[in-house]
Amino acid sequence: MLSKITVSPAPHVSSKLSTRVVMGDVLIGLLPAVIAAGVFFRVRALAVIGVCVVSCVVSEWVCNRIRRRPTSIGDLSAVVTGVILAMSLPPAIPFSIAVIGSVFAIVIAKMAFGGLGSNIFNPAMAARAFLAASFGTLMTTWTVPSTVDALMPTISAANTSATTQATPLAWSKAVQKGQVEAHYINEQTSGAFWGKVGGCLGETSGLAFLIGGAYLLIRRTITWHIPAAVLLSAGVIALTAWLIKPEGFINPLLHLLGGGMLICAFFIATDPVTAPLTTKGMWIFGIGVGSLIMLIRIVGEYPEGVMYAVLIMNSLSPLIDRFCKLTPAGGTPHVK
Amino acid sequence: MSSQSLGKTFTAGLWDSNPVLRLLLGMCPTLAVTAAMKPALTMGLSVIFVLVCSNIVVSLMRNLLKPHLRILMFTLTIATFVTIADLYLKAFLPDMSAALGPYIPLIIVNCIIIGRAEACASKSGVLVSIVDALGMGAGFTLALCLLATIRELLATGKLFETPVMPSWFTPWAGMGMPVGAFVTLGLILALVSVITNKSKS
Amino acid sequence: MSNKIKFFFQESWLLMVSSVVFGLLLAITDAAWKPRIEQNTIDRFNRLAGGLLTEAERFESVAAEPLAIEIGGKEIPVDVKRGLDGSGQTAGWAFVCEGSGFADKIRLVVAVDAAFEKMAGFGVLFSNETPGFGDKINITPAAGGFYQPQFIGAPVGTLTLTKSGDAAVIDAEIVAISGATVSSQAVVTTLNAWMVPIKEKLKAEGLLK
Amino acid sequence: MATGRGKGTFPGGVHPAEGKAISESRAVEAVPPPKQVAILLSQHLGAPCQPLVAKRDKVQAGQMIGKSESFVSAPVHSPVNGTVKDIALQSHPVIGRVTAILIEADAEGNTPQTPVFNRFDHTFSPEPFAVETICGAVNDGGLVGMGGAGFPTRVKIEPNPAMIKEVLVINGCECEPFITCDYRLMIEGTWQVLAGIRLAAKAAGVEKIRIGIEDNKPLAIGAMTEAAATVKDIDIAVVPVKTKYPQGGERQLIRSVLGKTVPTGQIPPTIGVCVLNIATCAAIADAVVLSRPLTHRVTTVTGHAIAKPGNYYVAMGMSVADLLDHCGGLTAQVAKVLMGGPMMGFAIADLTTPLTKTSGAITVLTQDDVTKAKYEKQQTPCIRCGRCLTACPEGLNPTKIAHAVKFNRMDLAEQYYMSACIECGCCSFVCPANIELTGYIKTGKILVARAKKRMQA
Amino acid sequence: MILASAMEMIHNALPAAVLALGLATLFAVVLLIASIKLRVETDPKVEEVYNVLPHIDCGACGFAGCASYAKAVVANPELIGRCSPGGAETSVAIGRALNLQISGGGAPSRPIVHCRAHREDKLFHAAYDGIESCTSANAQPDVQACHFGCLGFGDCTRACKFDALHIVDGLSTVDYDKCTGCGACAKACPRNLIQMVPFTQDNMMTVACSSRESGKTTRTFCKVGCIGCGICAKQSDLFTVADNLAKMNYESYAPSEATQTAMDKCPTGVIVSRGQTAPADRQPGQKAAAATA
Amino acid sequence: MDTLHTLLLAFIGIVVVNNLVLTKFLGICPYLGVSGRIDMAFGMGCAVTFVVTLAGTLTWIIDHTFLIGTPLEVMRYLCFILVIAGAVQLVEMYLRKFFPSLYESFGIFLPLITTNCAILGLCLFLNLWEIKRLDEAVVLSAGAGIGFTLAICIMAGIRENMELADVPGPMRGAPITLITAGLLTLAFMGFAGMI
Repeated sequence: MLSKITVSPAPHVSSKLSTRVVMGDVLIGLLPAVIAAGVFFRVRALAVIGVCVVSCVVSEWVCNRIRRRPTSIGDLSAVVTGVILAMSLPPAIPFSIAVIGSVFAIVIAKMAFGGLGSNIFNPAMAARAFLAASFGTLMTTWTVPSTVDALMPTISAANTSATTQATPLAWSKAVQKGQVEAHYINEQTSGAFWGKVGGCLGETSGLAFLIGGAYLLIRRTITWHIPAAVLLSAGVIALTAWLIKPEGFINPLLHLLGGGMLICAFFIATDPVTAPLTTKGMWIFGIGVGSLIMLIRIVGEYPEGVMYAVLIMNSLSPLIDRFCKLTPAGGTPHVK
Repeated sequence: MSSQSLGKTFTAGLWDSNPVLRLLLGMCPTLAVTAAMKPALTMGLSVIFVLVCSNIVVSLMRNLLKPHLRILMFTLTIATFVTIADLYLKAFLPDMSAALGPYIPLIIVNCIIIGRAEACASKSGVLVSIVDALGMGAGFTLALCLLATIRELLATGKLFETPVMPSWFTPWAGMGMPVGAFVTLGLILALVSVITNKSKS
Repeated sequence: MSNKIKFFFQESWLLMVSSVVFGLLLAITDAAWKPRIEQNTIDRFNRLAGGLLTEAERFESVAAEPLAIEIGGKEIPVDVKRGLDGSGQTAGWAFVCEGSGFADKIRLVVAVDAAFEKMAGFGVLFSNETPGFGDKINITPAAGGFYQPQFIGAPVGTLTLTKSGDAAVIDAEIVAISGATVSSQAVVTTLNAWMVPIKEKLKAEGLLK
Repeated sequence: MATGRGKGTFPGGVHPAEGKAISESRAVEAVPPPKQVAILLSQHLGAPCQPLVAKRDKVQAGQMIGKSESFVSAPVHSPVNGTVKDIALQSHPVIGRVTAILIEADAEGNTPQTPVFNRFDHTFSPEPFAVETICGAVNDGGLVGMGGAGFPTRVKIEPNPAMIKEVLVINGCECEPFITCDYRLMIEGTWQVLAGIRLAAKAAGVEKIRIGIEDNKPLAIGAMTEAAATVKDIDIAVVPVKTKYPQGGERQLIRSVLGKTVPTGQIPPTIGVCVLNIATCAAIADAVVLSRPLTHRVTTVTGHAIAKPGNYYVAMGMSVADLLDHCGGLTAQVAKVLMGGPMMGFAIADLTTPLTKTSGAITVLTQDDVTKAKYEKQQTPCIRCGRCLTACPEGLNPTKIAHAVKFNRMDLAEQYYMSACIECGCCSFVCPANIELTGYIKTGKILVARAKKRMQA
Repeated sequence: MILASAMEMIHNALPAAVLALGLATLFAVVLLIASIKLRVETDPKVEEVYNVLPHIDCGACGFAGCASYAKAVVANPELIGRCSPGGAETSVAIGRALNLQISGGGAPSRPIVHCRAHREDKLFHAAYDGIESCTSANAQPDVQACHFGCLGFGDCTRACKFDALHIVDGLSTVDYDKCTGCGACAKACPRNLIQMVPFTQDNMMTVACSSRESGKTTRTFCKVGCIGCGICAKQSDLFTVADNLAKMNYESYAPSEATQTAMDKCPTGVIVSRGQTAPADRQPGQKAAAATA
Repeated sequence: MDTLHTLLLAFIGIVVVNNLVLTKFLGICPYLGVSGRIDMAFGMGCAVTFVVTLAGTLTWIIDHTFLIGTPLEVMRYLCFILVIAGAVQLVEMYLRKFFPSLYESFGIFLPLITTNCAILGLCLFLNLWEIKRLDEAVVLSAGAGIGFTLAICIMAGIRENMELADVPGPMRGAPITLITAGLLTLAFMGFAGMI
């Protein structure tokens, strides 16, 4: 009865939560979006997701082997990275490039820093930024969702083809230059909600992410602060711009629904590893992400700024953490 | 000085105290000019030239140096030879001069050169100083070329601007950008430390 | 006092001597290579401009002093050159202009036809644009670029940049390089800013009819 | 200064499975005296006692056998009539091997000592007892805080002109899972507890008494409220507080009951508060009114593998093994034997370890109780989810401190207020990565203390 | 003609030479004044170290220039070897400047682990499920029956910068070839088992146990612990027994036949030799004769 | 107003868009060396900002008064490096003598700066970009220093975090810092086209 007695420091019981459960919840939260991608882009989308997940998991396993560490793929974080990376790729992406991105995400952005928990940058976003830098054309070629006819003509001169089209956000740049009238783009708002616009796998349907995000919030996998901060700050900036000059800027709702805003708010910016720890820090982080996204969309060169906004704020989150240090319940002790 | 120890002085710069890979000196040009082989090689050769010349001059006047003016003398010498190298490039290799831009004059503040002047030339004879300069310079050039080969190959699929990769290869433009420079050098340095640890044990 | 001066010279005579020597060395080197360096610059201009204005055999400045031209509210000296064909007729005009690009200044050689109506194209003298994106403005028509040919024959006047459109149609609409709108825009903006004032200046000076 | 109302709760905290159903309905039962007891000479914070008896001496039940001249200290007494067998090292559940007096109980003349709940009722008045009498009896009775830390009670309640006490907070939370000893005391010995409270209040000279009881113990709240209503001469009230661990931590309880915060690094008396535990109050009544020193206490023996779980009135110095035998032994394979509850209790492996004044419970955990991942040590890297920050009742950043300790950066750990940690274990409890955050912080504190000691030496 | 062109060249070059001369003179003056007027009194040791550094202020060492590094390295000699431009020669020079000797005269100080119980010698071991560090484990009183013996989680190993300590079969074991006597291990041991001892000889005889338990209790915990029987103390004055534990007097250490007899007669074999060429420990139960052979 | 606009754009441009460290690879040595602790990094940043502003302005004035358009242009590099070295020396002396506390907080970094290529690099870029106006030169110089401070402080924050991370052995130190810097340049690409 006492043969297998153990001693250990207190506490001797723990909650049922584990990293695997947390990551599993994130995957469940991503499920609606995966289904939506499957509906809009058919087998191709699922194939891209599959390629990304498999290559992420394999890269992680190989890294573990090289370091002679117990394998860490069981915590499912590599799967999450794979899915999020796939969600941020256009459906027509060649598989080889998806593999390069996955390897970059896991090997360079994650395992080189020491694996899960040590990475400074969101692996999926770092990989996407690298792919965008390396394969610009391929990364901005959008397939028309199979559920709709081509609504908008392509704007990429180099890739004139009937099956590609621009995303609403790409058009928003044209609106700002006065080349297209805003209302034409604003008609896409409901499309962006249901998923009838072009874009990356995870950029088409806002609804899927709202469902997934609600799931995460209910499960308390994420706290509400970062999503709220991102959406609020982005919304306020978009609304201000739109109120000042309605013909020069697209509908703020479209800004919130379009592009990677929602996946960013619920799944990417909330990545606990790369976000600040404290509530105050989360607010700063979220507002930073939201504002940078809008800054890049409105002022910058790119129609979409999610990955850069996230990466920039990731790099700042150690500093944010440092300057938002918690005060103990009894106040800071007096140093004698 | 026997030829054997001269040889050792030379090879030290290639690996044991390779300025880039082991001592982490002169990182700015290493990162900046290695997007392609041609500028990397030009930079390497320029550094060898400046290093050899300044080592000779410093070695010649090593006994006349006064402590507090030592660094000033080194700087003066190096700046002179860097200017000469710059003028030469402008005159005879205008394309390279344009491509390298301010990184040639920045050789002046490259720690390798002033470091060798201090650590070797101001203490040793001319012959040793020359060999040391050649070794260090060759080490620097090799490191630059290594980095440039990888980057140019992946970024453009070419080497010395001649296509070498198969046609299905999609160039990774990112490798030609700063990110490519930093990440590739980081990985190379990690590899170097793996090799060093292996050879130690 | 004299002691101090003596001490000073004791300490720093080497520095003084070598600075003089180095100064001389530099000046002599410079003197020896200067013509070549200057020739290189001219050669480069001629090569670029000549590639654009194929009929022109040589280029000569329209005036001894660069023309002072008002660009963006500032007087900027521009050395406008006339391209002369074999028979000494004006084959076109060429000049260097500059603007800010994505990462750095962009310096372009621009050539226009004899009537200053249509562009003969542009060449990049200096740029430091993002490799793989912005530096596509550097790809010459001969090397298969799609951006530069759009300017050959484009009207002198206000060009506009679009993201969509047909690059094959030569008009005032320039199609941007995908993913590198800034660099594409920089070229268009620079050309817009420089071409018309120069044309007017030339007319005002009576050099152009 | 220390008056005010709390909201009945505090920020942070966790909700571990309660497990109190096992023993909460079992009345306190006296345990026959064991054949041999081992009285540890360090059962409290402060200087250890020196033995007053020698080998082969005869001792009587209640006889003082160990004492220290030091101010922060409490004497120890023999719970039985018997002979001193040896004075040797014995396992202490917390601090390792300490000197103990081993007493062999006489074969005859030892009757089980029983609780004396019936000796008190609503007619009790602290009037006849002078402050000095109370303090003297508390000191001679060897009373220490019986909730866990074991701080000598006399030092706590004695009037101190430097820190005037205004409120007496009675800790009836018993927030630790599984433990029910204080709960039973409040129900069965309501009047005795109340008598102790009033005596302590008189000694401490406070104007106000607040009894904090977690709202998952309605019977105890009812009994205590009813009893408190009979007291007219002092402001006394029962405050139901939210059921949440570590509600019974004194800093948390003060926050919940009074809405006041004890400054970091300070003790409750700095804001005029004195906190006493229920069992301690009962013992005060015993010591002052009946002159019975602290030799027995109510201990909960609980866990899913105990044949007869319950609340037992046990002689201190009885070994864990003897007590478990009395409770019918174990019915299944156990993973851990804990002195105390699962959140802050100490795991012991040597079952000859004697019970001490602070042993409120013996908890045995089966593998099912110890969550699988934790037991099998599947630690994964910190994902910085921040759950430990939310759970920390002291508003600290446990993961930063733990990592600083792990990488031997004590300066960094101190920057994140390592010393303010109360070691409640909430952070380790919630950590999805199963990191022993509390363990690291404890280690860090030990290392810092050692470094300081070395600096002084 | 040639002369004329050369003259012209020199004439053209003169302004440059004059400018160079002017600049150089200016800075020579500034530096000279700086070196005379603004001399700041510094620690002579720092000065000495500074003098052997390359003075190029490259920052590769992680400090703000050579002067900062010199200051830091004097305060903390562990920082030697950070100067990459100077390389190994500079490191040696710094060491010389600091006059860094591992021990300051007399016998070198070396650690001795006062426990000799390997895993199989400890008779009771609870499964420990916590942080793998001695300090953490030591906070769990019952992690092993002997509260005085080596825990084997290697706090000392991690403290050692020279790879001179290893946990062999649950016991911290010193590699005296690598040991420099820095004493870090002694500070790291939460049970204070490691003591720095002046090694007047290559091998030192010691009582490798710290248990203050009674002999009877020790026997229930450990096969090789000191039971405080006092046989050794009867043989040689170097041994004293107090608190159930024999101790070696290292101060007046002088091995003799008597000590050897004490070693041979020790019933648990807890008297052992430690040092570079020390023989292997006697196995528990092995007869004394075997050890002397 | 127009001038202000130009200056503002120039400033933002050099701080974030064309950050000297992240796009021009200048000042990498201290960027790798002194980014271990935030306070050190910040001190270094302040010192660089101060010196680069001083050096940029001085060399611009010298360049435009003495060198441009004269045969002395060949002396540019020599002149620049001596001016920088001299200025740094003088400032260091001055601080040490008159503001000891300031010297302790950032003056100790000054000697490190002479060999910081960000300083000479910026001076050369001012020449290469053909900056025509003094105010623009000053703004660009100060901006370059602030950009450096920004980059090195971010890096220091990250490195302080990485100290508590399980970075693989061979990656520790320079390699991981370089990779971090690489990812940082990726992130800063987001500012592209903002000016």
